[in-house]
Amino acid sequence: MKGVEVKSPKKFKITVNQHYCKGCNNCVEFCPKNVLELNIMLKAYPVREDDCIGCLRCEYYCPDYAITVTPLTEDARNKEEVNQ
Amino acid sequence: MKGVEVKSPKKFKITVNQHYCKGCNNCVEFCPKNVLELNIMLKAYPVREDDCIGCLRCEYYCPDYAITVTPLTEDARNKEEVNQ
Amino acid sequence: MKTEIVLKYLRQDKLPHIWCPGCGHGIILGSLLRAIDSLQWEKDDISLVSGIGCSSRTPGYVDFNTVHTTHGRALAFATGIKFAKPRMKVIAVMGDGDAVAIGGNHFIHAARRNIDITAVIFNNNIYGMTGGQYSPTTPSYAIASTTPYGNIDQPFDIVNLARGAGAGFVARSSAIHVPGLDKIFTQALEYKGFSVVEVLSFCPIQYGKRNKMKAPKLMMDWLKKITIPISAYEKLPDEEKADKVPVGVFINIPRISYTEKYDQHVVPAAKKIQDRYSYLKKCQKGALFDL
Amino acid sequence: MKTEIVLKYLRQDKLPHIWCPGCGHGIILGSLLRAIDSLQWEKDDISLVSGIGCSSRTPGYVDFNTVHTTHGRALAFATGIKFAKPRMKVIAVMGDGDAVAIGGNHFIHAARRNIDITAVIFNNNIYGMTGGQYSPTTPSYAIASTTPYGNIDQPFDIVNLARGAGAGFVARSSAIHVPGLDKIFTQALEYKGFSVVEVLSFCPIQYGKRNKMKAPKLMMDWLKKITIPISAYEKLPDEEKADKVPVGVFINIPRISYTEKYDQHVVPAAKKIQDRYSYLKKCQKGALFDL
Amino acid sequence: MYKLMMQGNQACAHGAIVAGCRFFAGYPITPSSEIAEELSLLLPLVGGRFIQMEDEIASMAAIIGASLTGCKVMTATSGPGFSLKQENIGYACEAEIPCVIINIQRGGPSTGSPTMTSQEDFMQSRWGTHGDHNIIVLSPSSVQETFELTITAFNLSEKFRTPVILLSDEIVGHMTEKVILPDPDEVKIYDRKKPEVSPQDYLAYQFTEDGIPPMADFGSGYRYHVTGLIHDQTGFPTNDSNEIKKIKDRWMKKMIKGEKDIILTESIHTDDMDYLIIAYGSSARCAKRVVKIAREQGKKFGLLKLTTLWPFPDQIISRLTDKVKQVIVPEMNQGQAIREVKRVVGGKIPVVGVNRYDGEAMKPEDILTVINKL
Amino acid sequence: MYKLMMQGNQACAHGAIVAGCRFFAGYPITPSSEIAEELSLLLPLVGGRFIQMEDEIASMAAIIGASLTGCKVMTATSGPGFSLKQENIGYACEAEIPCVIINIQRGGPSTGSPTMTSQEDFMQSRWGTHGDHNIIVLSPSSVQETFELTITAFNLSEKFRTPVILLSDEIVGHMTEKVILPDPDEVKIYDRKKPEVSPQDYLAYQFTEDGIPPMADFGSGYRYHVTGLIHDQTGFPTNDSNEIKKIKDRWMKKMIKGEKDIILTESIHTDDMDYLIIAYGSSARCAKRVVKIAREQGKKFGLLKLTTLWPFPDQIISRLTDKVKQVIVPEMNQGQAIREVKRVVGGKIPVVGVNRYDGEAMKPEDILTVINKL
Amino acid sequence: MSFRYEIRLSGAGGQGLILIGKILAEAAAIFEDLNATQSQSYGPEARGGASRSEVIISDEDIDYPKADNVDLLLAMTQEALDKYGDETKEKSIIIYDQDLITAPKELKGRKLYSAEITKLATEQFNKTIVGNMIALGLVTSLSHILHPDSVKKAIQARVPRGTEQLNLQAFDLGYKRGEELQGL
Amino acid sequence: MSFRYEIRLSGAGGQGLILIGKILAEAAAIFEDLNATQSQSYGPEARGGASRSEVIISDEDIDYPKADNVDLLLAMTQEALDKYGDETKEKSIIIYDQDLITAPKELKGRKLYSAEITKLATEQFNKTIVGNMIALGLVTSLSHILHPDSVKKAIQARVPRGTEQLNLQAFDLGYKRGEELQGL
Ligand SMILES: Cc1ncc(C[n+]2csc(CCOP(=O)(O)OP(=O)(O)O)c2C)c(N)n1
Ligand SMILES: Cc1ncc(C[n+]2csc(CCOP(=O)(O)OP(=O)(O)O)c2C)c(N)n1
Ligand code: SF4
Ligand code: SF4
Ligand code: SF4
Ligand code: SF4
Ligand code: SF4
Ligand code: SF4
Ligand SMILES: [Mg+2]
Ligand SMILES: [Mg+2]
Repeated sequence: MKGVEVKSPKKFKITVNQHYCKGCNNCVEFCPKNVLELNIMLKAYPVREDDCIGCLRCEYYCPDYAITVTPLTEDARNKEEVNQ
Repeated sequence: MKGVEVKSPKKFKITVNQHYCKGCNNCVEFCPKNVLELNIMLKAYPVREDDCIGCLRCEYYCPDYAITVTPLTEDARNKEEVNQ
Repeated sequence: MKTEIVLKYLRQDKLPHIWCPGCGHGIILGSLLRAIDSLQWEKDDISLVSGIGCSSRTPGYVDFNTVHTTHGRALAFATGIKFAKPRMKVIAVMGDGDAVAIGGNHFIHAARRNIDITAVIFNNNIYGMTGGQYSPTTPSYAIASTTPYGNIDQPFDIVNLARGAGAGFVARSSAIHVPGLDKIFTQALEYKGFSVVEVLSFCPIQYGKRNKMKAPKLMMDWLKKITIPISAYEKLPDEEKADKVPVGVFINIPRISYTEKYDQHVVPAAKKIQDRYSYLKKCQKGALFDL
Repeated sequence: MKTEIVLKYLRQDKLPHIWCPGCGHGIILGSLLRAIDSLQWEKDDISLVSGIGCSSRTPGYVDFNTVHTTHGRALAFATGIKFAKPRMKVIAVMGDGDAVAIGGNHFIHAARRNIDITAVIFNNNIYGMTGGQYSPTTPSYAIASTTPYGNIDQPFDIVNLARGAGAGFVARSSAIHVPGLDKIFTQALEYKGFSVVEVLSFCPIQYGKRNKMKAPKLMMDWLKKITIPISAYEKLPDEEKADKVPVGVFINIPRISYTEKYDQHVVPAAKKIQDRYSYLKKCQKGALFDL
Repeated sequence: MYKLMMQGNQACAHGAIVAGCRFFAGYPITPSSEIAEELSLLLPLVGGRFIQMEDEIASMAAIIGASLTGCKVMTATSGPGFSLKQENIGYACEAEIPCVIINIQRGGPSTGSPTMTSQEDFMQSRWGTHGDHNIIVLSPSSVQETFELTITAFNLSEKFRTPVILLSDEIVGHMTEKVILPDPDEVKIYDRKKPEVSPQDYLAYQFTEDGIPPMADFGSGYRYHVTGLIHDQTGFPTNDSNEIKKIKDRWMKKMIKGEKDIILTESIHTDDMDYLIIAYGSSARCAKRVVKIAREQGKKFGLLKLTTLWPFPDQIISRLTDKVKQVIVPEMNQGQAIREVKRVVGGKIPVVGVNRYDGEAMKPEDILTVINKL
Repeated sequence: MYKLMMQGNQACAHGAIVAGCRFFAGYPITPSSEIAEELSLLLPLVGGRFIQMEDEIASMAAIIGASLTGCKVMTATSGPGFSLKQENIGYACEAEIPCVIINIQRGGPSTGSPTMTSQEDFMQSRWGTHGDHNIIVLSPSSVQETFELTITAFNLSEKFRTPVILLSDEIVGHMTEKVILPDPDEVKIYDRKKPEVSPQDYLAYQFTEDGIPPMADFGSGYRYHVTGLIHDQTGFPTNDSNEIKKIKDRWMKKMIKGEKDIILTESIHTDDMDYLIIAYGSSARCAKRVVKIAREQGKKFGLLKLTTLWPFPDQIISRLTDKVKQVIVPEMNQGQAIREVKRVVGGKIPVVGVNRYDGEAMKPEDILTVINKL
Repeated sequence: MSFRYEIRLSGAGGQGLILIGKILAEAAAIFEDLNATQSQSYGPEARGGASRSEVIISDEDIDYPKADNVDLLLAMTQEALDKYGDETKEKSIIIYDQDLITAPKELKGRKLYSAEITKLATEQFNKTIVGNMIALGLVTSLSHILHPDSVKKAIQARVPRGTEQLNLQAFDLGYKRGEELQGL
Repeated sequence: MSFRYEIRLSGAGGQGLILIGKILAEAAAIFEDLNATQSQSYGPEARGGASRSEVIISDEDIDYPKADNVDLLLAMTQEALDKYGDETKEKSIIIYDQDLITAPKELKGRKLYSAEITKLATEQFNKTIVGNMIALGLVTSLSHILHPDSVKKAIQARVPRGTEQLNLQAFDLGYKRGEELQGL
């Protein structure tokens, strides 16, 4: 397992509900920024959280409502609005 | 009941199957030449058989297959063909 | 002379039929039989199947291999006959209730599959047999025994329904369009695949009586008034279209039928792997086709 | 942030749901719930009804008045709910088998009646729940557990079917068209009358596995490949149309709904003759509307 | 109080109105169609809704849906339609949805003899749907009783959260007799038990003392889940065999506990009888006449008229047959209820059937012929 | 002869092929779907046709239609689908169309417990359709027997012109066991009786000596009429009560006359038994084990395995229960066959049920617990 | 002493026999203090064919609701007379329409009455359909069970609005004809 | 003396337990002269959830086809071990996957064996799915009922074409691990 280097400033926090995630890989495939990978437990894991642009594709295409992207900055929150 | 005067030359013979006819009046209504009427037994009856032009509407519109128009002359038989 | 043709195909000992005086159904059946005659089909090769209803009493009167099935299921039974013995000519005769109320699902699926059956719908806009309850084709606001306040249902357009389900031959005519109707039947019967002929019939007893058209003549006048050939219909301004029912052949697209497709696709595919199953080679008795 | 919205409407103690990893159904449900959220409907006012199938497990997970009925009958149950209590918002969620195989008749009749229900079809082109048998939307020649030689059935075009049956709102989208799908759902839910949303879903387990698309990603790529917006579709040459499935809103015609029509036509007509039935005046307890 | 001449089928419609039925969905079929026709007229007059569905399956589904909103609901049919409704009748049993199903029996099997009479669906009314289930079946033998039992059917349905079948026949459905319509306010009406707890505490399929869970109306704030899958108290599906047994036991329990409300019979001259006739529906009226004639001839006959057919009145029959020499069971079928009577009588005394299954009404002489051989 | 490991459902498909089935129409449902799947593969290999219809109603209709052409036909389903097929099963009874219907029972009622087992459709298999009718129901308890009884089902169906139901259950349907496939040429196959008269003289529903009218294939020159309405010898509908009685009597007669072909049972240790277990289907295998254990404990138990469930083997049971102290009826339902056993035993001796209805297989200890109380 | 009077009205569908059965029953049960049951048999499904309507009138509860001891038979077709004539008992009254019945039966011990019902209907009212009301008049007059006024009230309650007068007149005609036949 | 040996294979849907049950049964019934019955229980409808596959092997006719006296339990999830562990008897063999089971049970008198099945599958074959074949090897080795060659023949007959080698290798690995566990 690769260690995840934390860069700042982080714009989004990505949470994966371990109980819900079925490791289907959808989020991994759909993320335009390659933020996500499956870990050894076959759960999604944000390996490049810093690269996240908050496009929410991972949320939209997760069939299990397991992934949540939370904007951490004002800027990011506004972007969220646009996605409505 | 009116008597039926027989004029000649007769071109078509009209037979009504008394067992089948239900007196619905369809043939009477559809005949362009007013050839038919219902008799007191409420069966179709060719009161003006001579006027028949062999158009076969009575046959086509009789729901009970009770009426048969038979051409008696060569001429009439040919007309029949046309109706096919 | 036409009557003789019709009688040739009837079980005359069963006549007179049970249809009421003036009922449109008898007119339509006559036309269908003349069309069959024009094709010179053998009686033995024809199977005529119906559901339950006045229209569906038809099989009792015609001298074919006849089946009076359960209400709404004519096409499902017919599918079994056709698929098991494709050389049979299979005709399904149904009422509007039979075909598109309880039987609606079989109707759209037979159309989808394109199974080679001719579906004839005697559409009298009512449940005749059971006493004049409204059907899925009863006109808006008409009175039926179960719409004492007038019908609020939107009726089906059977032609559109058949089209939507994928039927390759769809026509509409009426009991007042004989002998033109004979020709439409002929076309439908000749079509390879699922063909639909909706024939506007009329029920003076159960529909007419409640809607000021008790005499058959009045019902026929009404049919005359509302029907219009497709070509003329299309030229009408939209407001006028609402009151008119176009008649004619709407769709006639050649297409491979279900049984043909089975023979062309499944049978050869099976042949290819047959060698794997030596045991089954001993089980060829009763085969419906040769491998 | 979207996930939180979705979770708000879910019975979270029932999660994770039984859908297989990567199944399209979960994506579609998320979209539907976001659409409901955008309309700010009360959970108490919503009834979500399904038949039986993978898609039809939906009601177990959403926090509305939910009914998991019998296979194919969702719309018939839903009709009872809506007609008895028109103020309820009624949504029927069905699979392709549920909606247009066994349930086809209820589908076309709900469309015909224009009863104010939103019908959502999770079309994965297969019977997922029972192990991958072919459905009426399985593509030609595809392999299913009951088409080992390839499917010879002609599939339904659900949009055409709904149109043919008279539906006033018909749309098609897919599980790969979120968040656009959310908007389509919103429109459908807002429509007064019967609205149909066919959503192309995908079943990697039962369909994909047998047709070289075992990974969800491959199925999604396939959906991406075959779908095309209506406007673009219409511009295609006919030969190319065959391989494409247009998506978008096909029909959206305002029209009076069934329950409204009952209230506007039957209720006043009844009121007019009510005086004739003095006995019935004492029987007003439990009335569903005032006279 | 009103005195009216009406047909059995009309009386059924009126009974429904008085019982509080406000929703009917149906599909016409002889000889039941007059019920739908009458209700299409009457329901809108009492704030009710009538809908003709595309078939019987949909009709049964629609009334279940409507019942979930809190409404009293009914459908009516005959043999072929009754067969089609079976799957959804099973659903209503499983999900415990109150509803009333009328079956006006005609001659079977299949399309059979649509305008003739029969009692051929006796067994089907109990066993027609797949899977273990409980159901209540009532059988009227006159127009007045059709009116009254329709009300009873609604009351039992509401009380026990179960479908109730009124199993009538063509004779009773189509005969015209006088009906005394009581003042609606004086008719005892039972409404389903509603939850008394808050929505959070509500268990849609709670294991209550009487076996009957309170039922909330859809849209009333109690959001819950209804399914045809076997479920636990919460209403959600379960594969746990303990839970499966528990709910099935509760279903049995509610019926057994309710027996004194549910099981209705009528005894005539059973105090001093030597022979007992057990009959139901229109045959019971024939039997009544036979008892009268036999008594006139000095033969001590008694009649047990079964008003409730299912659950089968085991105990009453068992008790009554302790002291008689023979039991006669006239039915318009090839022998259905007699199987149950034999089971209950258990060989104590002979049980003889009188069976008429040619579409005609049972005639007094049919029974008398058998009696005279005793 | 072939030796193969296969599932009960596969064995059913193979049995059908060997019996001559060349047409299958069905609609998938757990736990029966493997039958359809297997036949979709096998039928085209033997010149047969497979079609998946839009629902169970259509499936039943399609096989009846196909049977009319002279083909041997089958469909397969489980509870909900079995309920839906009932109307058309009644049609096949009435019109006397040979066909085989497989019901792989699952837990009911309604959607119930789809992947679990049950024997809850015992009664429905006899009484599920409306109207008086006769029907044959067989029940296998192993994979080998599934293969064999499927063949028997076809044979009886062809011989008696009647639908035959194979009532299996999830356990038997889904278990894998060894099957010995005999040489197809050595299997006894019965084909329906064809007319020997000319088409003019052919009566499609003739009152023959054995009660079974010869049946012509559609398209073979014998044009006749088939209807679900009660009909006379000619096949055309009749309202004449004499004719109605006559045809119904014939239906009964053909079954009674055929009993020795139709009624199949298996007796184990019944010669010297004190106690009799009556069981069928997968429960019979459990009962077999119990008999063995009991005998080991010195208790003289015997087993009557019902292979034919309907017509119910009255005489055999009556005879066997003359000499025993008690009868035990284990079933995976709340007590269905036991009602029939009680009727037949008629109070001679106690009849005790062992009922398991939680979706799990009947276990030997379930029966042993009851036995140990004896 | 209690009484039970059984009337069988037989003929073809469309002759309105079910209606006059219901009228008789209503007259008895609503307008006189009696009990009455009316029942019928139909042709196929809800339409056509042979038709039979039965009325039982009694001062007691009516147990058996079908006729098994016919006191009065009205036969409006030959087929009906042939079929049901024999099922009457001695002293039964039989009324038939002499216009429709071509071969009257000899039935020993019965009181046979014939009237030209159809002809009267056509000649007097120009409507064959009122034949049923003429027959009703005959039945009322010959049976001596119900007061004609009760029957008239029932007619008014049961016939379509606007046709009351016509129907009452036809009834009266039949009633008078019945009296004539009895030499009253 | 006759014998009856009961094997229960328990875990989750998708782990391939039904397949290895069928392989064991086929090995016994077709490739050795024994009788065998394999059965299973499913999750909802045909998919997902907990899974249980049972094999009964006997040299006699198998009357009761379900396990009621388990001789060998394979547990591939914690849930399975918890649920079925107690249903074994003294001397039963229990095999579980130590990668998937976090809280092994203390079960008196049973012979417990654990192996790192999932890990072996991933490390050796890079495919968790062959875990079932490794387990099959373990079961074969520890049960001493079937000859491994019979099982291998059955594997070849039952696994998808083209995957025979992979599956046989996994089986061998499991079989060897089983021998090691027994100190053979
Ligand atoms: C399952 C079932 N439901 C209902 C009926 C009653 N039924 C017989 S015919 C019919 C409708 C007839 O209407 P349609 O099909 O339009 O034929 P029509 O009589 O008008 O020609 C109905 C509802 C039946 N026989 N079977
Ligand atoms: C009457 C009846 N027939 C069949 C079934 C079995 N069955 C359950 S779901 C299903 C089909 C599921 O396919 P679909 O509706 O497309 O939903 P999906 O699982 O693909 O989402 C079938 C045939 C049933 N439950 N009831
Ligand atoms: S929000 Fe977009 S960029 Fe961020 S992880 Fe999700 S898919 Fe990737
Ligand atoms: S899409 Fe959802 S379920 Fe799938 S891997 Fe990502 S988080 Fe897990
Ligand atoms: S053939 Fe024509 S003209 Fe002659 S009678 Fe018939 S309808 Fe009249
Ligand atoms: S159309 Fe036919 S049935 Fe009607 S009156 Fe003329 S002949 Fe008679
Ligand atoms: S009821 Fe209507 S459809 Fe039926 S036969 Fe009479 S007129 Fe024709
Ligand atoms: S079987 Fe298919 S449709 Fe069903 S949950 Fe699995 S992937 Fe989804
Ligand atoms: Mg109609
Ligand atoms: Mg699907």
